[in-house]
Amino acid sequence: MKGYLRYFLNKLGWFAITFVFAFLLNFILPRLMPGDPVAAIVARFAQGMSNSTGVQAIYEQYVELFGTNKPMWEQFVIYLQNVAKGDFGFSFSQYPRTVADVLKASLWWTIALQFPAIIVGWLIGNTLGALAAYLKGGFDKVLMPLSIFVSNFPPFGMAVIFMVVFGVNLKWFPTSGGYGFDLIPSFSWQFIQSVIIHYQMPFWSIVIIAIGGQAIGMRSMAIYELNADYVKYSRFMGIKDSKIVGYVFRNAMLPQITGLALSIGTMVGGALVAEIVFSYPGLGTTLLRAVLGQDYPLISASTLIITVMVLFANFIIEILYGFIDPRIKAVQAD
Amino acid sequence: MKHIIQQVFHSGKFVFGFSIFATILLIVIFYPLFVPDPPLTILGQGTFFPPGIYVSVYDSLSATSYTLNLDEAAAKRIASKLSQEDRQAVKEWLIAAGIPEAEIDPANTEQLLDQWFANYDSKKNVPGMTNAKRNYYIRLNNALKGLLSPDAATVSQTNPQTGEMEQIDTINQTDYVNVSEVANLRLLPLGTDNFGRDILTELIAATRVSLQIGFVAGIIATLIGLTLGLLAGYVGGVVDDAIMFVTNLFTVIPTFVLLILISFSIGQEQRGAFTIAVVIGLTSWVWTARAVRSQVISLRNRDHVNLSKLSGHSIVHIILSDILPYIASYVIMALILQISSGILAEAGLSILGLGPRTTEVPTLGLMINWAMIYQAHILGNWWAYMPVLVTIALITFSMNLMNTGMDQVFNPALRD
Amino acid sequence: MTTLTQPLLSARGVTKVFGFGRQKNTAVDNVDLDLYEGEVISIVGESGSGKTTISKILLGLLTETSGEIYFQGAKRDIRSHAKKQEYWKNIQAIFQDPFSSYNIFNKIDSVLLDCINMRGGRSLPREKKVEMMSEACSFVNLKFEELTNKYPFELSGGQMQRLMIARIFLLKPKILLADEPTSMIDACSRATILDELMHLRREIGMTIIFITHDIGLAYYVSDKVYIMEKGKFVESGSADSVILHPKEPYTRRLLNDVPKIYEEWDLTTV
Amino acid sequence: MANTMLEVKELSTKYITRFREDVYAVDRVSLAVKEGRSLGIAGESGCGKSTLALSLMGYYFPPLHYTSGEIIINGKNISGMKPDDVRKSILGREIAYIPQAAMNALNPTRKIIHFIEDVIMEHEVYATKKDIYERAKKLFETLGLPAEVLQKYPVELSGGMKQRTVIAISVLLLPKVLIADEPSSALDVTSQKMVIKMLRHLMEAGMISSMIFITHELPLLYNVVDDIMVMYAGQIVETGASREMVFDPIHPYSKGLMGSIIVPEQGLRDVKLTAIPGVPPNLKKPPAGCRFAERCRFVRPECLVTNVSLRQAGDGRAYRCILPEAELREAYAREEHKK
Repeated sequence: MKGYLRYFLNKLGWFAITFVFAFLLNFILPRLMPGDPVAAIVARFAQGMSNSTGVQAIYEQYVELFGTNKPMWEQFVIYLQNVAKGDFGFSFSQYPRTVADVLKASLWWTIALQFPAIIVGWLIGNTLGALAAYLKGGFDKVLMPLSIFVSNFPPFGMAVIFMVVFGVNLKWFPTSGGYGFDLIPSFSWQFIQSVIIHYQMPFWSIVIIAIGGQAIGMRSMAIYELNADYVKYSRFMGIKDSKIVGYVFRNAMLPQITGLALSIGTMVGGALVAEIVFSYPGLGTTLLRAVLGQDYPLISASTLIITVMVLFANFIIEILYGFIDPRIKAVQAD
Repeated sequence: MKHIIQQVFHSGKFVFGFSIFATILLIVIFYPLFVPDPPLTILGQGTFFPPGIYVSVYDSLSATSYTLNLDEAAAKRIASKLSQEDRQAVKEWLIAAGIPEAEIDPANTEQLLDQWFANYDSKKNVPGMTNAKRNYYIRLNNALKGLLSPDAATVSQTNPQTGEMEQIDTINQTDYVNVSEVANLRLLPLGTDNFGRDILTELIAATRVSLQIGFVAGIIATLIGLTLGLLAGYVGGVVDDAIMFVTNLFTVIPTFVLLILISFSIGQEQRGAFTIAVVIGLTSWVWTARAVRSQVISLRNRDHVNLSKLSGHSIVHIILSDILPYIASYVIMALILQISSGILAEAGLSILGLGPRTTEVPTLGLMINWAMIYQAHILGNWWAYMPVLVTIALITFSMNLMNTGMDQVFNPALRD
Repeated sequence: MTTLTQPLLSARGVTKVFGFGRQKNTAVDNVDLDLYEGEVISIVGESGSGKTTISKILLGLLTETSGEIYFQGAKRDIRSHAKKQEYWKNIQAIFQDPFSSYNIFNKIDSVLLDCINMRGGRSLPREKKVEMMSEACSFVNLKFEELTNKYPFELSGGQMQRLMIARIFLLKPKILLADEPTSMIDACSRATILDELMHLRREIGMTIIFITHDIGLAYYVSDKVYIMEKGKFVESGSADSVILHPKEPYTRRLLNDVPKIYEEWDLTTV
Repeated sequence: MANTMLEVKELSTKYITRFREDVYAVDRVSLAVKEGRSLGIAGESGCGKSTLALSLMGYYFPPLHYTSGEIIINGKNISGMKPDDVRKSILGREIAYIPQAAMNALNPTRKIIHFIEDVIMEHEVYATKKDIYERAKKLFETLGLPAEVLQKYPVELSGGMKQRTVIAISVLLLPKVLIADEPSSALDVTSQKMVIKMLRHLMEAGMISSMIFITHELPLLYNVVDDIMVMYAGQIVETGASREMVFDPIHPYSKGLMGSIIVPEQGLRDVKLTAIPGVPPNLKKPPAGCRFAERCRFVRPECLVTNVSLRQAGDGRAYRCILPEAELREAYAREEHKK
């Protein structure tokens, strides 16, 4: 157990370092822009803005946030202090809303959409892949090319097709938004129903993509496991196939958990784009609006939040993994 | 080496993927030779012309006219003029006029028109009908009557001297022109986009640019990954630790986020296709580096490497002839994956509005971006986005098929 | 035999430590060894005893953490590539697994050609090289004409290992380090390999270091035996004295645990 | 007269490779093991000894396929039985198997006791977990294994311990025949000895009635089994009591095999090892005549065409050669004299 605690702290430390690095990148990248970034950004931004007091306020906010006249390390300290307070400054494009305000409104939509979708896709994909490995024959022959095709389908493409087929043509689901445009977020039955209906298309378009990739991975893992020595031995001890298949699925599933951890970063990217297609009120759409509005503070904060989310998910999965797989646990405690 | 390539081409999956990819490549290479138009020329005024052959009306008038008596001509003409909504409206009226619903078939134009002319009465008051609706029916009736009249259409021109309209020609309903005698016509197999540009030409140019982006990104990523992986794996020690530290960092930081940040920081003016490709390449080498490293570590202690050292070969020679050939298949597979994910990454960025600047060249991602901004998917203009999606999917699908095929050749465990 | 006073190769206090901190692992611990010209010695140890590590250090494929190695009386210096090449003209190896000893992408000829090149034969005419390769092959009862233009995977394990001996025949090193050369080979081919090795030794006056886990084999082939346990040599001496009259408990246990044919195998001692 | 626990008549099995080629790995093998006896199978790699071990289980999965012959275990002919019946009533109860690579023979994510539960419940419907635990504990203690092992995952055990655990699990249901396929080749000498001791104990205590032991290490085989059978290219070439087989082989191949034994015993340094040149035939296209003919130093023209059958040589000895025993012995004596 002591060994395991050390492992846990080690992992925690590692994620902390990664976070610091990501944070630094987030800080440095905008400052690497050619020319004077603040002047460039604010000048470009001020063109499209009629409210002169607003421009002034943003300019001051921005100078304070960036502290461009101060040395780099001091700028970093200021940035750090502000971020620690949850202060990311004002949003350019949605002034007078603050960045923190905008993010708070969209963050939960994204979390509620993406993580369940990724997990569900992972579960369905793994089940299908394992079945393909075990049943072989026709099922495998149909499922595999389909999985390869689906997993290589661009995520936004899947979203667009879902929208055209189920939204525009069949009119089963609304084509955009997270809830009916005539509703105000509340805990009413009508609102929840609307949210559920709006949830379906973005959710399944992410799920379908995730299924393909996971099914392929699981199939190879399961084929590998089916050839393992313990399968042969268990068969010779008279254990029935259904039980052995249970062993195999479990053991093949475990490495897939690492695969899930490692692919969450990539999946989130695709899922963000799916949000955009459906104008889902999550981070993806916020990000798009921020980009279109040249809203630097908002972009910077969104990317930071997404990074933190992905890091956190990875950490949780890695820790959980150790509890599920005795082999990994043994290595971890070593 | 020949043996391995032969084996790879025995894999059905690989051959299938390769054929698709080669076809795409050939089209991209040869199409511009036959259709040399610049891909971003604006042809049409207006958005989203549907696919088809566009014949110049003006030139049709001056083309030789032939008289053809075709039985179905009138019915077809009417059928094409009578839209679905009109048919539905006619049906509604007829039901209101007391015709049993079972007897009305909106698809049967002839019967529908007979029923209409037998029953329509502009003065008849249908309960619940708005005034606007009543006027609509009157207009519809007139239009249908006009369609039925056997009169010729008249072509007039303003006389430049008198300023009067003068009839110069009449066109009968039985007049036809031979398409090959019309001076101007244009085939738009995939219609036009929101700016009135020929989608097919644009798509092929975009495919070329996207493939280039993919290749540049893939080669950059593979080179970086290969170099770092070789260094980490072969040299080991502190070098390995340092490289693995950076690699682990980049593994957990979502690449897409990094891409967004860098692309945005570069700024719209600087973002050419090549820059985007380089940025994608710089952010996606991690997997190659990891894979190469683990391969090299297992090779490093193999006896043939030791024996090569004992034979007095230099490190460069050992890496080139004793390490690289063993990992070549993995590196090629990684490269293929990088190319296809590079194409996807570009598309993702472009949809976010962070793609290459839009003025010079189209890319697959930009085409999607334009279609989305102009709401092609909601307006039902499928030709603006479907061909692009299919192209992207075909490219990535074919590349991954090749990869899976190769994987089965090189990984005996996956053979079943 | 006057040179007996000066060892051909010797190790003094050689230690190899892998990793650092908590993962520190001393694979070879303060080892002394003397190898005289013309001898056959065996280093016997179970897996994990460090015998492969010491063999790689002696070969110069690994660098010792501390201690010295003397070659022909002088301290070994293999810091530059040129010096390594020079050293490897004197010491060569045959490895355990014939299947992984070959670069599968190269034809078999290249292995032998490398040897000719290394012995300064790079500029020889092609016919001369073929002649040398044929001679080496016929030394190990292989026909060069049948092997030329073949890839390693077209050979059997025994053939591959014999070709490794042909390689040594061409290189004519002073010392051969044979790392379990017969453990992956069938019993029937084992005698062939051993015979050919001993034949080669007589032919070119070679000194051989056997690395093996098989104490019977060590006894069969060597003049002197070093028993290795946990990175240390626990016992060494002439083969007869170590095997027939072991002094150390570890050696006794090892001998005890090996199945016997002529004597009764005592199963009560575990 | 002791009962015959395992009788095999003319058993042939084959592999079907990925390229749909047949590899005739076991060719008309007949053998019998009586109660209380153990039989060793020796031969080079690829001679079919491991395939024979798998074939004896009577339970086939691709790429191994049954071709012909009969397997009679404890009086039950299992060759015609349905695979599922074999699984339920024969495997584990009548015949058990210890695999070559015991390192990976246990499901890495299942505790030993849970696997034991799976095994027993498969055969005894009414067994309760508590009873199973008591039984397993008792068995482990009898075999000198600590009971804590039951609560562990395979990764937590050392190689030798894992192998002994596998053996213990294999004999849980007290099978009549135990087949051990190179059970100790991956272990260090001390663990190897422990495994051997355990197997001998199982026989002596009557927990198993008979054993088939397969290894390429002849000194080990000699110390474990009563009888030895030498296989070459899928066929039996010689069989007999182990002492006679090791010290007085008849067949030229057995002679060569026994002549390659190296043990660290006095006087054995000067023995000349025998070498057999050449490689075994390809079993995709086995030769028409004697399979050893290509490598045999006494080969005659008829060897290449005549299909040689096993000849009895008294005392349970049999060998597969067209030359009479006396002629072979004479030839060996002449060779001895020449040295």
